[in-house]
Amino acid sequence: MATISLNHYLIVGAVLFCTGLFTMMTKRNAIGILIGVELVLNSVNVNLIAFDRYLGPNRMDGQLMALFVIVLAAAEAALAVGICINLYKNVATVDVDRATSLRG
Amino acid sequence: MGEHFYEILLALGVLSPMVSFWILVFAGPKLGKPTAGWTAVVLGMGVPLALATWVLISWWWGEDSVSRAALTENAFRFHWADIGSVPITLGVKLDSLTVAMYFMVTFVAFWIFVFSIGYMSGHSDEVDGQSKYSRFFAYLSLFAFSMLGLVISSNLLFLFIFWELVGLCSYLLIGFYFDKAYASAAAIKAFVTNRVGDFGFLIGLMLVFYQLGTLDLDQAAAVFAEQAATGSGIFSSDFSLFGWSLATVMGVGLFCGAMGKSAQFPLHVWLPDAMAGPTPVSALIHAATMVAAGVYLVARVFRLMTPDALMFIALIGCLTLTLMALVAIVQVDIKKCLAYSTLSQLGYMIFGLGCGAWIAALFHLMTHAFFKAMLFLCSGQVIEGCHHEQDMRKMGGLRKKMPVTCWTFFVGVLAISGAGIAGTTIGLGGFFSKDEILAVAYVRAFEWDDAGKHEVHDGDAAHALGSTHPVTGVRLVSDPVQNAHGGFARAEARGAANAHGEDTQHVGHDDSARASIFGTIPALPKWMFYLALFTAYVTPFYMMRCWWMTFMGKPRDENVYRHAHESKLMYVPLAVLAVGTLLASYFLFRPLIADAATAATAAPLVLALDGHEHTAAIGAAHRFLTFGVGGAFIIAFLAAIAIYRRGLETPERIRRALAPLHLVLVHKYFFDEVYDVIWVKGCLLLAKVARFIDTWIVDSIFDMLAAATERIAAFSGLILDKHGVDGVVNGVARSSTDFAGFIRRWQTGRIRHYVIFATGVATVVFLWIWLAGASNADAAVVSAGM
Amino acid sequence: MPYANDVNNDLFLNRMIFNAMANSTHRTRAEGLGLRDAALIRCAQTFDHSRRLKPAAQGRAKIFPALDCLRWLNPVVGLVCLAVLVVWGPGASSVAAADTLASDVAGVTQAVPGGVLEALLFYLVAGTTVISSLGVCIAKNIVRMAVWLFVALGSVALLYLLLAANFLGAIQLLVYSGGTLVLLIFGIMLTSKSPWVRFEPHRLELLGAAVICGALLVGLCAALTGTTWHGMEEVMPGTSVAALGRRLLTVYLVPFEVAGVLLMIVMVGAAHLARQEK
Amino acid sequence: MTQISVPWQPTQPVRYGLLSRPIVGVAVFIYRMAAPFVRRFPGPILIGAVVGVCLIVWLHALTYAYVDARILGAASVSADPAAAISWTSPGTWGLPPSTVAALIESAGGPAAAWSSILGYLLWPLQFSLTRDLLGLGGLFGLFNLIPIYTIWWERKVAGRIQSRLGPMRVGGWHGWSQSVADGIKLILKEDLIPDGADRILFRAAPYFALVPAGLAFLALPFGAAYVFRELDVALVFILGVLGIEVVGIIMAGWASNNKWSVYGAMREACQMVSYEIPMGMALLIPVVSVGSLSLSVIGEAQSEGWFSWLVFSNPFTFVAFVAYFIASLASCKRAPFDLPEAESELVAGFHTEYSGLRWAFFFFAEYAVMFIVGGLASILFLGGWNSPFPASWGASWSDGILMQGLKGLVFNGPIWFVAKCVFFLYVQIWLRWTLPRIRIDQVLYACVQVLLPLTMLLLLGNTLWVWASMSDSPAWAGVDRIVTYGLGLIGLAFALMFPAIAAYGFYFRRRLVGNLVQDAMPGS
Repeated sequence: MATISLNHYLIVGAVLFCTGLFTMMTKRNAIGILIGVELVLNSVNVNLIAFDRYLGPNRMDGQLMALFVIVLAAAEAALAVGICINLYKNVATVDVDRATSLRG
Repeated sequence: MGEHFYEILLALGVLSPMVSFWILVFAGPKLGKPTAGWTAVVLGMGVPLALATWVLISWWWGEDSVSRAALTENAFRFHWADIGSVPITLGVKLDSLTVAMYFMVTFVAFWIFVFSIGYMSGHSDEVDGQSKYSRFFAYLSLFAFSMLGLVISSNLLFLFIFWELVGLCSYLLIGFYFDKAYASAAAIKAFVTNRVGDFGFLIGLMLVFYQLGTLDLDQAAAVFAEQAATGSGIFSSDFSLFGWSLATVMGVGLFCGAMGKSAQFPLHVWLPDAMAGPTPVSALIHAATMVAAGVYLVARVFRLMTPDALMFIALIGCLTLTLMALVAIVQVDIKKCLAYSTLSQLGYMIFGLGCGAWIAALFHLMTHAFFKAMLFLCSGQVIEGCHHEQDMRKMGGLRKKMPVTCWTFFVGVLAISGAGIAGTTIGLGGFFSKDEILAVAYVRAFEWDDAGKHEVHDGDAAHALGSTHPVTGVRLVSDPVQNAHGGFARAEARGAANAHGEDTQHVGHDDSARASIFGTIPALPKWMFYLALFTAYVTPFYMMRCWWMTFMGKPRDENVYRHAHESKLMYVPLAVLAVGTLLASYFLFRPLIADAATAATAAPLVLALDGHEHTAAIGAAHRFLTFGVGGAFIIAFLAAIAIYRRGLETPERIRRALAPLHLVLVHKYFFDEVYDVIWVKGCLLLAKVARFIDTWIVDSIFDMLAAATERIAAFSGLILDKHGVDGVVNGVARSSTDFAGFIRRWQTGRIRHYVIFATGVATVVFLWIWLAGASNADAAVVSAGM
Repeated sequence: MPYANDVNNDLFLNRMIFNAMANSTHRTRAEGLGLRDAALIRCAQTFDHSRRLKPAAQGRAKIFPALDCLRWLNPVVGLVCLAVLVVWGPGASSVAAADTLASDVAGVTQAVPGGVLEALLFYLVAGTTVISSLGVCIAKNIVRMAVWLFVALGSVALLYLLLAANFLGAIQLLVYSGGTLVLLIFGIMLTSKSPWVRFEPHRLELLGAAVICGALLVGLCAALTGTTWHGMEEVMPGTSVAALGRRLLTVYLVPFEVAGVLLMIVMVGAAHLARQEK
Repeated sequence: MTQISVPWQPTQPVRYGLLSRPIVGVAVFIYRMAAPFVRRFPGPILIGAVVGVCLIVWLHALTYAYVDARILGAASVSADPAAAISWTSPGTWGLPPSTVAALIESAGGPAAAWSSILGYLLWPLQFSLTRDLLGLGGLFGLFNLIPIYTIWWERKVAGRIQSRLGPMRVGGWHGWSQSVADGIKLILKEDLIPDGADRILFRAAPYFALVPAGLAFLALPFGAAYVFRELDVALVFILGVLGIEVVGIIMAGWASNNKWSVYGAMREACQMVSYEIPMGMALLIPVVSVGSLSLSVIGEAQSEGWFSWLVFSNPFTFVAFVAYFIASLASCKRAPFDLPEAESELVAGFHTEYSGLRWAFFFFAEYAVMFIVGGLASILFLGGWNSPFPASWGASWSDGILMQGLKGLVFNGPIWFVAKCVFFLYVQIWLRWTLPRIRIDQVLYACVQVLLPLTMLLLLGNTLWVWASMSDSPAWAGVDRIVTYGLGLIGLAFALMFPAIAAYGFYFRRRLVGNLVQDAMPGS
């Protein structure tokens, strides 16, 4: 236990992934779902950097991948928050269950 | 000087107009009327001009020919990207031609920018309540950026990009008065016509890319020469089109771009219409710089041309120069007249390149830029002064109202007519450049023995001399001119030619291999030379006609005459350009171009011509022609004055006498009409035919099918459907409704349910695979794949 | 001592105003206060936006009264933990010396050279990460969720530092915690009608989600521990920013440019979404 | 002092934090003991304190350098396997004190008893843990001192600008302990939480604001060797932690459940997120010039005196410095960008509902951030810890020990750095009491439409400039040199303007300020 191995980080990543999924599954607030997505993305990043560190040091591919993920996450969050605000403008709530105007 | 000093300065000079463009785009309307213009003058052209002057001085007087060659050789190339295995490099093509062209463009453009401030200040140019003043200068700045970028591009890809950018600027500026229908139509015409040429250019570009494997000008030339020597690559193909090899097709394709941009014979129709733009634009873009870009392009890719391609180029140039010069005789619109003269002169340049008179053609390009820009500015002054009257028949006698314009115009007329004193070195720009083209054409037509043997011999001699007798740059380039006109000793001519001897030596090694491919360099058909010679007589005629109708004689329209005036700001550029016409071309440009010729024309087709071997044959031809053409302007001037001396009666009589010819010329050989019939009407006809087929054939088939279907449906609906099928269908429908009700409950429309389902399934699959794979020990081992 | 008097006076006044505010509603008349006091109370109410204030200790159920005297330890412990994490975190992995001044002369020991202390740090950080991510999925209030997410992002940044990805850690702080999260909170504030509005999912959904995520977690962990990784046996020093940047602008140039284009598109899209309807 | 009588008794005693009574007790005790001296000799004590701090700093540096170069350096040269110290392998506790003493002796230090004592004294310094703890202590002290004295100074400057005196009483000499007294008061104040507040977030928020400000000090170099953690990404790290400070403020505003607080918080969020971009871009400009994100490297690159400072490197950095300074004002919400706490509109913005120590935490954070942005400005643009003289004039080992100390003080080190930061603090205070506050739309306009394009252009221009300088062209080098010297002279003129104006003001003080100075201003 005293030596931190790759698996330690991967398990942290797995926990982040599962909690993120759980958040996505159980929140009705649109921004709550977004928060879940951010957790999932972070779990991916932890895995990428851990692999980069332990399996391919000095190749930096994992770190750069993680960098791109961060960029994409920021972009995605900006757009998603914009969409949430528009949703709020249109249906006066961010409860995704009440956005049902396309439902048959 | 620093290692990449010149490149940095030239690149900065390109970027400066871009800065000006962005400033004017974003802050232009705020800057207001004169400020926006002066911004463009200072940032858009003043800075590049200063840099160009700096470069020119350091390049020409600060370096000797050896260090210049070294600088050209070691020019900086930025590795920008890769397309497949072909690296795309970005850099500055640094040689004397670039420097000369750059200086010419910035110098001419600077004064035109200054002129534009005066020209545009008088216009009420509001559209939708917004002034277009700053937009005009923004376009001009963008044009300056693109044009300078085109000049310095070392790579065909970037050259093409800037090529399209100048096309865009041309489009924007022709259609500057887009609220007028003719202007926007002219803009579209120019754009579309240019696309036709650019299509060919693209084909050429692709062939260069595919066959030569590089887009860098120098590398492409080297590869081309190597392939020509070994008969491999583009020369090994058994492709043939009109008897042309693939290499010729490539050259012709590249030339197609130049045809569009420089308005050569079949694609020339856009240039006269382009005069719909503001006059400074006509001066800058459609006379001095952009249209010359085609010539510049051909000069740049000269090393990729085969003899066949060059013959094609010469043919096109010859047709253009003759036909357009004839049209110019009958034009009554002052700008159109100048436009046709521009076309004719461009034809001269292209013809010169086709003959192999590389130096002479580019020299003509430079001199022409000066005097044609000045002529257009003069016409702008006249048009502006006469309240936008362009019809020369209503002018006349304006010399009293606008003397400076009159006499600067006259300097331009002299220059374009090639005025000079035969047998001496006294003369104006056209006197040297045009005659030199004719001289080379003469040699190609009359003294060419299809093998070019004498040239090799002279090249050897030059080489032998060159190793012992290096000649400084300044001396050598002024020599051929003096030699031709002043009758210098033959040995000196050799010494001059020798300055380019390194190159002869360079290509001399694979002489025999080259001979196998370029075994026969055809002589020029004699009629081409005769046409060019004939046009040399026509040119002064129509120019004199134009000048005389405008400025001399008696005023023909009282109203126009009364209002005519000169603008003070506007004749400063006129005066400067007039002085430039008198001086710069003679003292500067020819030596510069001759210096560049060494490397730039190292084509497999080593013509024993021009800069390489400006030898006895051409010298003699030149001397001989000097007397043949040198007096042309006097004869033509006298003819024009004789006809137009007494107003319009004499010309009217002649017109009636030659009515059919006049009709052809006035309708510009019916090109627009033919194009209209073939392309526009053809398209419409095709559409009509298609419509007929659609309405009468396709539709009727469908109608018949529909009718038949109706019948069958009536039968089946009444008998089969109601009794037999409905029962089955209803049963199926009922059961599917029940099933759908069951399925529908899972389709909740809620995101998290979907997440739950998807993740649940994924989890199950994951666990399944993992548990199944766990029994197999190897499957669980994941290699990182180092 | 004028200064002590100052303090006392100020304090006294403060306490008086405060008590007036706390007790105003039901005591003003009952205790027969004078006009001056009533005015003071009204003044205090004005400042208070007509809301009752309570002292911190009031109204809180004391579960372990005996332990309550230790509550000042909370921030202290928190700060100490945070300080330990952040102070020794960056030093935990010896950063490549390519870009740094080699300030540590031969012989000076590394702050945390690995081994026990690194493990300790890892467990601290990983524990924070796990707890905060659980906090995210358990919290009912959306703002609490965001705060938990903030903690999770920060601790993930520390994980990066432990993994010798210093640049990534700093970028995580800068972009994620400082940018993306603020954006999320912004969105929350713009869209929540009341801070206490909650949308509760169905119990069955909760159950299903818990079962699936639990199964997935167990499966993942089991699969991870059962896997043999063939990588470097020895962990190398971290990479420098310069090397990272060089690689980004050579090998990864195209993705880099594409990411730039993507950001541009997102900017346009966000501006479009946010524009005022006419 | 008027006494206010209390007509009723509080229903229950006010509860204080457990530590507040002992803290206040200790503070009051210390003050009682020191008061007579402080009363009598305020000036000498203040000057002595400054000199003392300088001496301590210098001694600390000298000791570390001595230990590194003479002891550990010697140990690493010798083949002693004990030199390979490992913290993780228990049993080897570094070089034993006796070895240290021997090394000191062999290095020409004192012999016998003195060296053994020195050996024991210097022994702990070979462990970075010891150094870390010492550094943390120093940073913690600094972190406390900066807000306390900046607040006092702000009040004094405000007073002078408004032709009054500011705090004059507490402590005797120009109210020098006013902030200390305020701090004691704040510790004693009651901890109020509104009824409708989100209690946990309300209580946690001040820490979220305070801790990042403290974290930034960890990577901030005060000198070439005075940096707590040498990070290769120090700049990004500091920007990152400054960026997360805003989260604490949003939490505070939201948790208060008060619309003014929420307004303040949203303004802060808006302002911070937007101004971080131009600020970051302006900071990237010196980064491009130097080619490193490490603040130490950037500082070292400017060691060749006044003209090597990056602000004078080219016109773009010169303008970028101004742009950065404006953006930094916004990012530490100082006037004219102090909208989040605009008292005329929002009562007090995000900290309306806060009182006592939690309230004080926000101010600690704000003033610490002011110091940090000033520090970033001086490192990235104004030479950091370098003096305006070339580094070659500084101390070297060949100098005598006194000369080393003197030169170390004058030519290099944290003194200069702190002086520059203090200068920036002064400018920030000066601006606050001079400029009016601007509206939120103006704030955002200035960021998005002015600063952002400006800094983009500057970044581009600077990059081109740097690229051009890489070509080794002597012509360009000449241009570069001329521009640098020109800008340097402009900067010199600016720098000289300050003492000139101060001298002018001092000379005409009677006419400018009036009777006030005759009684209380120093030098009157």
